[in-house]
Amino acid sequence: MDVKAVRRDFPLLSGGSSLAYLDNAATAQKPEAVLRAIRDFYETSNANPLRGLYALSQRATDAYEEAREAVRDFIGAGSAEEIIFTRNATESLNLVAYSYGSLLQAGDEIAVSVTEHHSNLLPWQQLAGRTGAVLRWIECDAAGIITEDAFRSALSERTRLVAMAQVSNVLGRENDIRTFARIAHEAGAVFVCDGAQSVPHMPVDVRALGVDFLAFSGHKMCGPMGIGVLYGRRELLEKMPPFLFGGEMIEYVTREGATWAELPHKFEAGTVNAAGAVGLKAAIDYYRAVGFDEIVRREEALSELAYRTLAGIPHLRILGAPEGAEDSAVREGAGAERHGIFSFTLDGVHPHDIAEILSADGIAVRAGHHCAQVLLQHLGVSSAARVSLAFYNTEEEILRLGESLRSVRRRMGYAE
Amino acid sequence: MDVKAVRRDFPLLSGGSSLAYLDNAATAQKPEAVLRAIRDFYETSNANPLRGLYALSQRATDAYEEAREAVRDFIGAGSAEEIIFTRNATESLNLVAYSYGSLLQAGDEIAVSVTEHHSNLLPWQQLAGRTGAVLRWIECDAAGIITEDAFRSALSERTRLVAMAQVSNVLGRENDIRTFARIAHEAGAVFVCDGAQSVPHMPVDVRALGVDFLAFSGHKMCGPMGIGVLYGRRELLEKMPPFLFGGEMIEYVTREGATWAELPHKFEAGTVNAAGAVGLKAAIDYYRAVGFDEIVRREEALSELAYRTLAGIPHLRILGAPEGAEDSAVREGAGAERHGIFSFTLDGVHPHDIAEILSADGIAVRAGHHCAQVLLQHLGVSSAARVSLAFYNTEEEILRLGESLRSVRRRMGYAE
Amino acid sequence: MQNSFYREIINDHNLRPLHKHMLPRAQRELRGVNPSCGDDITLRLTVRDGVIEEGAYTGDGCAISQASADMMLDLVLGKTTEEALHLADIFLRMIKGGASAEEIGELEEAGSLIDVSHMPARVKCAVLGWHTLQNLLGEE
Amino acid sequence: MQNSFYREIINDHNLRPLHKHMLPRAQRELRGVNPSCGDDITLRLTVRDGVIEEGAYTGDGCAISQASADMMLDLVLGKTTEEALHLADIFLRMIKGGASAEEIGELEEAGSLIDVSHMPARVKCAVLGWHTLQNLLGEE
Ligand SMILES: Cc1ncc(COP(=O)(O)O)c(C=O)c1O
Ligand SMILES: Cc1ncc(COP(=O)(O)O)c(C=O)c1O
Repeated sequence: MDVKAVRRDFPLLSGGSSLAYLDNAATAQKPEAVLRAIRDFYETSNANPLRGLYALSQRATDAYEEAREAVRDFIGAGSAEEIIFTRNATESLNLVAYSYGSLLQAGDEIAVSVTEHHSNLLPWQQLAGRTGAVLRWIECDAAGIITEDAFRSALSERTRLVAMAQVSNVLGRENDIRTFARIAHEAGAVFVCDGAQSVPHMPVDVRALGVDFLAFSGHKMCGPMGIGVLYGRRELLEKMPPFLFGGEMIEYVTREGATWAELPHKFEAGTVNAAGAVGLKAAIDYYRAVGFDEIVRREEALSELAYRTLAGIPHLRILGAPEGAEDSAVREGAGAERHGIFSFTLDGVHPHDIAEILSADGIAVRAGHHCAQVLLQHLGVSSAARVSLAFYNTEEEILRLGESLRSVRRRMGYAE
Repeated sequence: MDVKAVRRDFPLLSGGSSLAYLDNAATAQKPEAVLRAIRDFYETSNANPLRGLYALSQRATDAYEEAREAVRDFIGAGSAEEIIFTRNATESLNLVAYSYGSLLQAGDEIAVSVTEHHSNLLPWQQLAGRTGAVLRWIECDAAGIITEDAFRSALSERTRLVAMAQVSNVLGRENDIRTFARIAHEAGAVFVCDGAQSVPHMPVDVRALGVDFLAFSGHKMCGPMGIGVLYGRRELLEKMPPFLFGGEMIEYVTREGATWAELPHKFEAGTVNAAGAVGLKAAIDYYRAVGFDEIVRREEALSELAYRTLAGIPHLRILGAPEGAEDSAVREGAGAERHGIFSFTLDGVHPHDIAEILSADGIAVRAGHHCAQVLLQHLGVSSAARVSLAFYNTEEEILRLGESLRSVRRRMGYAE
Repeated sequence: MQNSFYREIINDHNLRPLHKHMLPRAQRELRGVNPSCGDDITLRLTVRDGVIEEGAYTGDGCAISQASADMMLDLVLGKTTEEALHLADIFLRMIKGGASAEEIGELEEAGSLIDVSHMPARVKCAVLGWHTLQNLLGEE
Repeated sequence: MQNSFYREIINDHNLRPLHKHMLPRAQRELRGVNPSCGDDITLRLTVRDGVIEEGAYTGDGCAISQASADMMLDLVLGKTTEEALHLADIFLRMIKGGASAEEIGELEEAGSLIDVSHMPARVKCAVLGWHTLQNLLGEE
């Protein structure tokens, strides 16, 4: 991959700023092609889709439905009716919790892993509270790994739903979704996969994985803010009640009640974010143009370098890594396994201070609980700094990160 | 107002197309300033707002919170914490129905007007179904007017919530929200105002109106798709449980439960649509630059012309207008009262055929039930065509509409 | 396109339908509705020995939905239910853009609705009667 | 800015705090927390005849939160509760950009945290101790 050329596609990265943007798990930067697609939509096709009989509305509808088809294809869904556009992954997961969740009963069990982002944890905790279902925790080990044993021991014959991220936004570890989904199905449960951190970084095929639901956000994969996706298996979506109620999701309304539109419209109440969907399609097209294989290879290489760099810094502890890993001891592939996400602490320095000092050096990382307080409690830390990479990052940025991190303790007043 | 100059601000309108876009109640066109603001955000400030310690995230946060402040100012709210960004008006109304609605009990009453858009009707109908609350209908007369008597007779001492649009998306009539909100409060109910069709067309001041909640969409006021607003009175928002659960809306999370962030974040789960909010602010700024008074005056003048034009067309019946109104008999102001929204039928021609023929003439109008099936049932029609205006429309477009409409029956095979 | 489209056969079938009336002795009847636009058709048939002997419709809706139903009845009256289903299949494929010129020929006048394949918003209108026919005959 | 900022007083108060310890005979104690970043402070005071005679804190958090609490105790020990509340008021206004140079002078070393007024993400850290003080003294 010609990274220089790729970076020129991103106005924010190529604008002469020397910022090392290493907070990609929070949100990704947008290529020119995405910005142009949004503008093009508004300049040539802006109308309320789905209902207008005039040509402009038809163009808007076509653009919107082509975006749905592009998403379907991107994640290997069987039918475009299984693709629901939402605002973000959080809303996608809440949709399932409210709608599919309404089919649960007291005593049913919901299994959630302790590594989850709040967006794939709170909806289930709340659902349990509303329905009297029991929340069971799938534990991870000190490395953040969920073993098949741990998984099985959180399930019972009462398990109705399992929720798990494919890739953790704190540890970067990938769960064996295919196996877990199969076990969940054997137990009679549906499997909800949070793909917020996986879909942007690896080819995801919902049918190959065998998941029942998949949620992800456009903004984390170079698409615009305000657009997210929920994939759901048709049989499930069909038996689920709608979540939001309003325009475009009905068939008939009377004073007494209503009947619902067909999929996917049943779940898309109100005016849709067609420009957002079009922007997401442009992001998918961009991934294709660069080459998803290329993207994965490059992110693996950057990940390896980042792991080695971080592991070599004194007093730095990578969350979920063996105690005292040292530069030379880093096993090949140990970095790539983390999909570009590394959370860490530095002895004696609060993560906020780390982030502040790196920011002064023009390096953007995140610090805090990363919306995963239950995981951090489990790992025994209250907060951590996090570096997260994307294919447009450079080796030089990672080396700068390393240098800057090496200086932090000194700049905080420690004698190294 | 220099309409020619204004139209040059809108790429879609000035691109050499001769389309007469008369479906503004569905969605509005976007000025260059809005498109530029969205792009600027992504080019200079794109990061996940609210949590980053680095400068870019701070810029994103500032841009997002400035947009919130602009909205607060635009609708006269007391505090920016009372402004919640949603996806659209539909989601805003669903938020209230799920969250405030969870405080209702069986036997409580909800009063909803028969003129409502499905987005301000179905959430309440569903809420009643969930809680055992009783849905009471506020009736309108044949002209679509809701009298104070009709309003009072739908209320009782058990009324807990009243939901009503300020302007109907079918009839264009404005309800006397200030009076109705006062009466609702006297009855001990909260007042939910659907401002989707009013906020874009008249200065709305939530405190002057005395409403407890106000919902509207950015895309209907020249802002982008994918961003909406819910205003709520602080005391109410504070006692309401969150609606969506996930990142950014919590204080503490443990395995056992969670506590919530302060307003407005408690109601904004997941990554926010900062670019959308920034686009909405640009739309507000654009309204200011053109002058809201100017906009209102111009829309009134266009409305008068449109009413006169439509009323003069044989076989055409304007919904909610006195039978057989004729050109010369049109009372001054009768058009302006409709805020640019006119729904009508043409004897013997289905509205879809009207819209199709107008579309062939380059005129975009809507046909169907306009997401107001209960109102159409009440008025005894199954479908209608609708013209809806914005300040950037021209007199010439309205005259073209009139000419085209006059030809429709002939083109459908009638001997005039 | 739409202009001329409305000027011809459709307007004729819409304004002066041949088969829009009650059918007191109908054996079967079925209602078909397009909720989004309010097109509403009730189809009534008498089938004897596998042949559609009588048929008519009543209802309400746009010119395309009404004319399409009228043309459909013109075509299927006197045919076997099998032939009728075969023609319905061709019609539906034509509207989706997947029928051959030869097949479209079999549809006679109803073949003129091929223009609807370029008017996605009207597809539901055009196919309403035909779907209702399929459901009615499939009901046995 | 942040570079030099960390190099000076803050690091000193963070690494070698004067008042970070238990206070066995404390009359009052209150915990203050910034959930979003995990800053966590427990403030303990002994007040006699309206004067803050003893004070200390324990806790955990970023340099700014800890140094700010340490400087605060430096400043308010020996002062009346009224004076302490007055100083807290100035500090909070300073962080929001609304205190005069003269007022900031009253804050002595804690005045050096004025830089935080340009670091919105750190405001919560800087004010944690002071808010806790207000709540503790306001509790009477
Ligand atoms: C009166 C009224 N309320 C609510 C809505 C819903 O707005 P949105 O589709 O943007 O959620 C609309 C627009 O369709 C409307 O006209
Ligand atoms: C694993 C994971 N799940 C869910 C989310 C929520 O995504 P969003 O904020 O776009 O809804 C995130 C991102 O913050 C995430 O990292």
